[in-house]
Amino acid sequence: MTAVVPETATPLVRLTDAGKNYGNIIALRGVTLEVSGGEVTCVLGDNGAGKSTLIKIIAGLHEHTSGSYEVEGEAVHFSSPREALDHGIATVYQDLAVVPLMPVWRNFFLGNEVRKGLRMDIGFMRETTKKELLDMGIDLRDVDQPIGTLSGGERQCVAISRAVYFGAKVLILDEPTAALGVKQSGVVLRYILQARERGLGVIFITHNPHHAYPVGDRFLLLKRGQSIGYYRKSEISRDELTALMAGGAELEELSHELESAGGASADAAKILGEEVHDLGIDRVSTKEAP
Amino acid sequence: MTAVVPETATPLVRLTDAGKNYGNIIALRGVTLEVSGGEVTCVLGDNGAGKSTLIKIIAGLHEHTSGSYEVEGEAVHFSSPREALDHGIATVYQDLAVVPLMPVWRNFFLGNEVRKGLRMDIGFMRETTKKELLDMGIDLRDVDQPIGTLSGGERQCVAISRAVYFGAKVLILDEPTAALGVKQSGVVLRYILQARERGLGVIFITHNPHHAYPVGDRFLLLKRGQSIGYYRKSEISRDELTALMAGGAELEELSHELESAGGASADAAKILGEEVHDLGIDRVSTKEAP
Amino acid sequence: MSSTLETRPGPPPPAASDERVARQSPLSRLLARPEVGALVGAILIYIVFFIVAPPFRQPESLSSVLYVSSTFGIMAVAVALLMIGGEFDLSAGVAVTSSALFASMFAYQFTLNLWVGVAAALVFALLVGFINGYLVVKTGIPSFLVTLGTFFMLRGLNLALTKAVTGNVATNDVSNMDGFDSAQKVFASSFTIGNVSIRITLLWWILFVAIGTWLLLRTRLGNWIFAVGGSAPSSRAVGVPVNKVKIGLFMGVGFLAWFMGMHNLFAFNTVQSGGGLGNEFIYIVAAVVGGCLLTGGYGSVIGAAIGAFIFGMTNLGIVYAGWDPDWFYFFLGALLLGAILLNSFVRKRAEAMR
Amino acid sequence: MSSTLETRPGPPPPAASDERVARQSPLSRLLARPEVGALVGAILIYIVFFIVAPPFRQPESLSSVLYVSSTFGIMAVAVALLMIGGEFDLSAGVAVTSSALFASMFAYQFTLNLWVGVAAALVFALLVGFINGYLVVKTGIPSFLVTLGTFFMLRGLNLALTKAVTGNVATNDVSNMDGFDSAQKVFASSFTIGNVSIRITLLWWILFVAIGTWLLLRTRLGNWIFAVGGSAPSSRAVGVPVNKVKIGLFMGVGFLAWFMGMHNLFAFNTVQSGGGLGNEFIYIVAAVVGGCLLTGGYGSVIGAAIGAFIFGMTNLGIVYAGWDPDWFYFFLGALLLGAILLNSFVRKRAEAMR
Amino acid sequence: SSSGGKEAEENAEGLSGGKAGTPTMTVAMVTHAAPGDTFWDIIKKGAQSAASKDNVDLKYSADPSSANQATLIQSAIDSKVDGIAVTLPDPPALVPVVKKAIAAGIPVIAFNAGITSFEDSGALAYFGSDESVAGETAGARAAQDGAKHVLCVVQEQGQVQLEARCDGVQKGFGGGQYDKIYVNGRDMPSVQTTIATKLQQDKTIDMIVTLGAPFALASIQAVKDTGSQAKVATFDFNPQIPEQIKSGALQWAIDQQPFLQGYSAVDGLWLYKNNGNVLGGGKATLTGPYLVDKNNVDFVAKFAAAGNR
Ligand SMILES: Nc1ncnc2c1ncn2[C@@H]1O[C@H](COP(=O)(O)OP(=O)(O)OP(=O)(O)O)[C@@H](O)[C@H]1O
Ligand SMILES: Nc1ncnc2c1ncn2[C@@H]1O[C@H](COP(=O)(O)OP(=O)(O)OP(=O)(O)O)[C@@H](O)[C@H]1O
Ligand SMILES: [Mg+2]
Ligand SMILES: [Mg+2]
Repeated sequence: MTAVVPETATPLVRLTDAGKNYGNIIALRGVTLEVSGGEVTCVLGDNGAGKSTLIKIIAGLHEHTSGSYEVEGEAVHFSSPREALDHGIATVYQDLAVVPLMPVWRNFFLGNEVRKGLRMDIGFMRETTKKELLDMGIDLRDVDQPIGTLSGGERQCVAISRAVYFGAKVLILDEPTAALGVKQSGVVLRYILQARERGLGVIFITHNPHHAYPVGDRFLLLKRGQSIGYYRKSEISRDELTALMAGGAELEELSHELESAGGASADAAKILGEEVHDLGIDRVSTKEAP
Repeated sequence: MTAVVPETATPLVRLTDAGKNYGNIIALRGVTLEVSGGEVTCVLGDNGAGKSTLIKIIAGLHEHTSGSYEVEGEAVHFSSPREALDHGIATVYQDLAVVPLMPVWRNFFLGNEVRKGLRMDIGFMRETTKKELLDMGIDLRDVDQPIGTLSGGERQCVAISRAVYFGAKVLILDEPTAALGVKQSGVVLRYILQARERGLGVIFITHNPHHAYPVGDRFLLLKRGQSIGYYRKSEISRDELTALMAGGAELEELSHELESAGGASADAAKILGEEVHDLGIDRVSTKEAP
Repeated sequence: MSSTLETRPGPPPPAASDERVARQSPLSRLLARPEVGALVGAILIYIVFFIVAPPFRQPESLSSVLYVSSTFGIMAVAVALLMIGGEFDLSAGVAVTSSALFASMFAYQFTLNLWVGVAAALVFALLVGFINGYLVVKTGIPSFLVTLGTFFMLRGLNLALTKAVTGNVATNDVSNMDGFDSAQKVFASSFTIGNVSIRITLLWWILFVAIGTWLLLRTRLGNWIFAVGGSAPSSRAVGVPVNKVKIGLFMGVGFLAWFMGMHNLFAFNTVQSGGGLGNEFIYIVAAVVGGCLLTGGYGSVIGAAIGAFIFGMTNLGIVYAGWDPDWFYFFLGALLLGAILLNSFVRKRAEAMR
Repeated sequence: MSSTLETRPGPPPPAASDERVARQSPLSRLLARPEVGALVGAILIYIVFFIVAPPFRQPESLSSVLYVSSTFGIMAVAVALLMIGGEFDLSAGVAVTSSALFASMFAYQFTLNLWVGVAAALVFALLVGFINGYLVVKTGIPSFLVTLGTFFMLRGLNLALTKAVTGNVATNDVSNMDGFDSAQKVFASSFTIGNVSIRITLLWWILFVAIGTWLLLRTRLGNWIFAVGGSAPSSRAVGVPVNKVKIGLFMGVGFLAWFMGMHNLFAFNTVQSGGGLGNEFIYIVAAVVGGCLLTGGYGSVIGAAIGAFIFGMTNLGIVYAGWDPDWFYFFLGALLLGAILLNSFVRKRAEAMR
Repeated sequence: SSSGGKEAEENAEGLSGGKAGTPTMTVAMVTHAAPGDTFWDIIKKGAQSAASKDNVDLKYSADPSSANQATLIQSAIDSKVDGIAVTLPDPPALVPVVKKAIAAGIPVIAFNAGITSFEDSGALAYFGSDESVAGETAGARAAQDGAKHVLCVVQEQGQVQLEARCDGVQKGFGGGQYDKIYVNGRDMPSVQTTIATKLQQDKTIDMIVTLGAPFALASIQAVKDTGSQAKVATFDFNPQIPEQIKSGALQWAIDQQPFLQGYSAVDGLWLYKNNGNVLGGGKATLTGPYLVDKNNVDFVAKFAAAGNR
C-alpha cells in the first residue's frame, strides 16, 4: 500500500541536522527528515520530545537555529508562516491557531478569504465551512458562533478541515486526533490517506501507534530533542514501533514493581500490564498492517 | 475488580435531570449521574456531546440551568469553583486552566499555596512540583519556566498532577490523556486507580475505550447534549461500549461506501475497516477486561 | 437508575431546526449586537436631555451636537479600527494639530497654494502613522508606550516649530491665501436644510463610518483586523500579514488625523499649537463606550460612532440644561457611567433572554 | 539516511546538568529580569544628564529628582500591582486630590484635629477604591471605562464640593490647626544628610516598594495577583478568589492615593481642587516603562519605581540642562522612546545570549 | 443639610446691593477657562453677582480648546439667549461664530481676552486688560525693583494669553536677562520642584514672576528650599496672596480685577438691553493692570479674603 517514491526524486521538504534553541533551552538538535509527495511521515515521541518544535520550523513559525531546511531542493529560511503557506505547506498546530472571538467561518477562511471583487464572498464561505465540518462529522449549530465557544474537539476539527481544504503540497498535522471522538479520528485518518493519494506530502504527529502505523510510510522517533530513529515502514513492525514509543522496558518495570505491592497497586499493575500488552510489547506475533 | 458501593450509601455527587443553556444554545439537558466514593464514572461521547459542560457544572465553573445537584446528599448551587474545591472536588479541565505567564510551580500550587507564616514556602513548592511531575514521567528543565513555554503534553501533566495532589473527595478528569504520550497515559490510569482505592469518587472523560473500560465502574454515554445510556460495568461489555461510543453502524456504512469507490478511498476503507475492527464492533468474542 | 443496554432512541438527525438550539426572539437577537447597548444608552441620554433642557429640543441644537460628535467621531472611526486590531494610538489627538500646523505653515512660509500644504500634510500624517506602526511591529514594544513617546515628541514639535517659524504659539491666518475657499468647501463648509445649518463634517463622518463598517465586516482586510486584534500569533500562524495590517491601521489613524487637522485649519483659519491634547483619550473612550474591547479583536465602527455621539451629546446637553458648570464633570461622569452600566445590563439581559 | 532498528543510545537520565539546557552566563540571566531593561535606560539617561547638565551633578539635584520621582513612584507601586492584576485605574490621579480635599475640608469645617480629617479621608479613599473594584468585578465592564466614569465624577466633585464648602476653588490654609505639625512630620517633612535635605517621601517610597515587592514575590496574595492578571478565568477555575483580589488591588490604589493626598495637603497647606488631573497617566507610564504588561499578569514593583525615576529624572533633567523649554516635550518624548527602545533591545540581546 | 446652608451663604456673599425689577433675561457666558482655576472662579463670581443683582439667568460654560469654545457659543445661539458674554483668546477661530450670534440678533460683549479683535467681531464692548501691557508693567516693575535676571513661570504650555504675558514681561524688563519655564499646573509637587530645579540650574535668577497665584506660593516654597535669594512676584490673586505680600515673601501682584470683568460683562448686557447703554462706547474698557504691593495690600486684603479679588 505504501507508494514509495524513488529516492532520487527531490523531496518536498528536507531538514538536515536541524536544531532549535529557545533562549538557553535546547528544544531540538540534529534532526534530519525528508518528506516526499505521496508519502506520510509520522513523527513520534514522548511529551516534550520536540515534535511540535520540529513542525513549527517546517511551518515557518519558528526559524531553525542550526542545520538547514530545503523545500523542493531550494534552501529556505522562512521568516513567517505566510511564506510556508505560499509554498503550499498547510499546518494544523497543536495549540490550534484560532482567534477565539471570531466566528467559525471567519476562522476557517482566515488568511485565505474568498473574494468576489473587493468584497468577501461570505455566503460561499459560510456554506463551505458548514459543509466541510459536516463531512468530518461535526454538525455545528451556527457557523457564526465565536470559535471560542466550541468544544475542544469541535475546534480541532475546524483547524483540521481548514488545513485539508487549503493544503496544496504538504500537510502538517500536530496531534490532530488528540481531542477527537472515535468517528472523527477515523475521518482524519481517511483525510490523510486521501491527501497522500493526491500526491501531497503529509507529516503526522500522534501518540497513538494504532493511528500512526496504518497510515505512515516513514517514522521519525524523537526523544529529549534528539532523533532516536528514522525508519521506513518496511524496516519496522507495529509492535517494535509501539515499544519504541512507549519506552516499553521502563513501562514493564513499573508494572512489575507495582505488582509486588498490594491493593490498588496490584490493580494498577494489571491495567499497566494490559496497557503494555496492548502496545504489543509482550506479543511475539508481528501483525503487519494492512 | 469493581468495588461496588452499596446503593444505600449517599453518593458523593448526584446530578438529577441537570441541564445547561449557553444563551439560546442548549448544551446539555436531562442528565442524571451519581458518583460514589471508591468508584470511577466514565463519561463518554462524541465531540460536542456536552461532556465538558457536564463536568463544569460539577466543578462549579458553570451553574446548571435546570435540574438539581447534590453533594453528599445536600443540594448545592456552586457559584464559584472555590466552593467545589472546598467540598474536596478537584478538576482537570480540558482547556487546562493554567496561567501561561506564570512559572510552573506557581501554577501547580495556585489557589493552594503552602505557607510558612505569612510567606509562601517557595522551596517546598518548587521541589514538590519537580517531584510530582517526575513521578508522571515529565522531567522538567526548570520549574521556573513560564508554563506557557511547556509543550502541550507537559502542560497537561502539570494540570493532572496538581488535581491528583489536591483532590480530596472527588477527582474530575476531562480528557486527561488526550495530549499524553503512551507512558504518561499509563501513569494517569494508575493515578485513577489509586484514587479509587483511596476512596475518592472519580469522573473520567475520554474518547479512548481502551482507557475507559478497564478503569471505569459506571459509564455515562452522551450524545448531542442528552444521555443515551447509563450502565454499570456488569451491564455492558467492552465491545458494546466501544460500539456505542463510535456510533459503530455509521462507521461501518462509511467504510463500505468507500470500498465501492477505488484508489485512495479503497485504502481509506481498509483503514476504517481496521479501525472498526479495533473498536471491537465486528468481533464476536467478548473479551472481558481484567 | 441504571438503564439496560437497549439504547434510547437517539435525537433526530440535523434538520432545519436544531433541537440543540432554543428559540430566540428577533428582539433579543438584535439586543445582542455589540453596538446596541451603546445605542440604548444614547437614546436614554437623549430622552433625559430632551426632558430637562428645552433648548435641546430645537433642531439647531441637534445639529450642534452632531457637529461636536462628528469632530470626535471621525477620529474614533480610525481609532476603533486600530483598537479592534489590538493597538492604541496616544498620539492621535496631537497628530490632528500637527497636520493642521504643518499644512498651514508649509503653505504660508513658501507662499504656496493651500492645497499644496494640504497634500504635504497628508504625506506627513501618513508618515507619522507609519513610524508609529513600524516601531510597534518591529520592536514589539507595546503601542501604548511607543505612541506615548511620539505623543510627547509631536506635542513638543508643535509648539517649538510653530514658535520658531511664526514667532507665536499660533499660526498665521490663512483665510486670504490661494485655495482657501475651495479647501474650506471640502473640509469645513456648512449647508442648510430647512432652517437648520448642518456642517459638512457630519456627511464626512457618515461616509467614514460607512466605509469603516464595510471594510470591517465585508472585506478581507476587515477579517484580518479582527484576527490580528483577537490573536496576533494565531493570525500569523495562518498567514495573515500581521505587521502590514497593523502599520496600515496606524496609517489609517494618520489619515483621519490629517482630515480633522484640515477641518480645524479651514474652520478656524489659524491653529493653536497647544491644541488637540487629551483628545486621543476621548477617541478611545468613544470606541470603548461603543463596544470595542481594549484588548482588541472585538468591536464595531458604528458603536464607536454612537460612543462619540454619547460623549458629544452629554457634553453639550449639560450646557443646554444649564446645570451648574461646577458640577459639569460630575454629571458627565455619572451619565457616562450610567450609559455604560445600562449597556452592560442590556447585553446581559439579551444573553439571558435569547 | 534511514537507520536500522537498533536504537541509538538514549540521552543520559536527568542529572544535575541537563543536556537540554545551554549554559547561561550570570550576566545574561540578570539582564533577562523584567526591570533590568528599565534600569539600563535609567542609567543611560542619568549619564546623559550628568554629562550635559553640570547642576545635575550636585547631590541636591539628585535629592530633587528623587523627591519628584517619589511623588509619582509611590502611586506607581499600587498602580503597578493593579496593572499586574489586569486592571486600570484612571481615577488614581484625581483621587489623590480628593483625599486631600476631603481631609482638609472635613477637619476645617468641623474644626477638628487634623488627624481626624486624615482618618476620615482614609476611609473615603478606601471606599472610592472599593466602589471602583466592586463595579468592575460585579458588572464585568472594563475597568478602563468604570474608572473613567469615577474619574469624571471625582473631578466634578472635587471642584463642586470645594466651591460649595469653601466658596473658593482651593481649600483654606490648615497650617494653624491642631495636629498639623505632627501630621506634617509624618507625611511631608524633610531631614538632612550631610548638606543635602531629603524628603521623607523618599523613605516612604522605599518602604512601599519593598512591601509591594515582597507581597508580589513572596506571598500567596502576590501569586494571586499574577494569576488574576494573567488569566482571570483560569484563576477562578482553580479557586483563586478573583473578585476579592481585584477589589483589594483597587483599594490599594485608594490607600496610596490617600497617602499622597496627605503629603500634598501637609506640604502645601492648601489644596487646589483642580489638581492631580493627568497624573493617573504618569503612574501608568511609570509602570509600563518599568516592564508591566498593559494586559496584566506580568511586571514588577521595582520596575515601576525605576519607571517613575526615569520620568522624574527626565522631567527635571531637561530643566537642569537648560534646554529650550519650548522643546521640553520633544526631548521628554525622545528620551522616553530612547529608554524604551534600549530596554527592548537589552531584553532581546539577553534572550538571544542566554 | 450643610451644603444647602453653604449655598445660601455663598449667595449672601455676593455683592448684590438689591435686585432689579426688570424681567428675567438669560445671559450665556462662554470662556476658555480650565475648570478649577482660581482666576476664572473670581470672574464667575463677578458675573454671578451682577446676574443676581440684575435678575439675569446666567448660563456659564467654558472649554480651553477654541474649537470647543466655538461650539459652546453656537449652543448658546441655539438656546436663543438674550445676550452672550465671551472671551476671545483665539480670534480667528471665534470671531465667525460671534458674528453669527450678532446676526441672530443676540448682543455680545467680549471680556478678558480679545482686545484687538472684539471690534471686528461686532461685539458691543470689551472689558479686560491687555495681556501685553500687563506683562510690560510687570517687567518694568521688576527692573525697577533692581532685578537682573527674571524667570517667567508658565503653568500651561502653548496658551496664547500666558505667552503674551511672558513676552510682555520680557519686553518691559528691557535688556535684562530673561528665562521662561513651563510647569505642570495640575501637580503642585512637580511645580515646586521644577521651579527649585531651575533655581539650582541657574543661580543668577533673582526674580520669579508667576502667571497665577497658586504658583507664586509654590515659588516661595521653592525659593526657601533652595536657599535662593530670588524674589517672587505674580499675576493674579487669591486669598493667600495678601498675607504673603504683607510678610514680604511676595513682592507684588498684578491684578487685572477679574471680578470686575465678569461683573461688567453681565451688567453691560443688562444695561444694553434695558437702557441701550454701552460702557466705553464701543472702545475697550481696561480693568487692569492694578498693581498690589506692600503699600496698598491692606485695602485689598479683606476683599481677597472673601475670594472676590
Ligand atoms: N460558552 C459557550 N457558549 C456557547 N456554546 C457553547 C459554550 N461552551 C460549549 N458550547 C457548546 O456546547 C456544546 C457542548 O460542548 P462541550 O464542550 O461540553 O462538548 P464536549 O462533549 O466536551 O466535546 P469534546 O469532546 O469536543 O470536548 C458544543 O456544541 C459547544 O459548541
Ligand atoms: N517558547 C518556548 N520557550 C522555551 N521552551 C520551550 C518553548 N516551546 C517549547 N519549549 C520546550 O521545548 C521542549 C519541546 O517542546 P515541544 O512542544 O516541541 O514538545 P512536543 O514533542 O510537541 O511535546 P507534546 O507531545 O507534549 O506536544 C519542551 O520541553 C518545552 O518545554
Ligand atoms: Mg506538541
Ligand atoms: Mg470537552
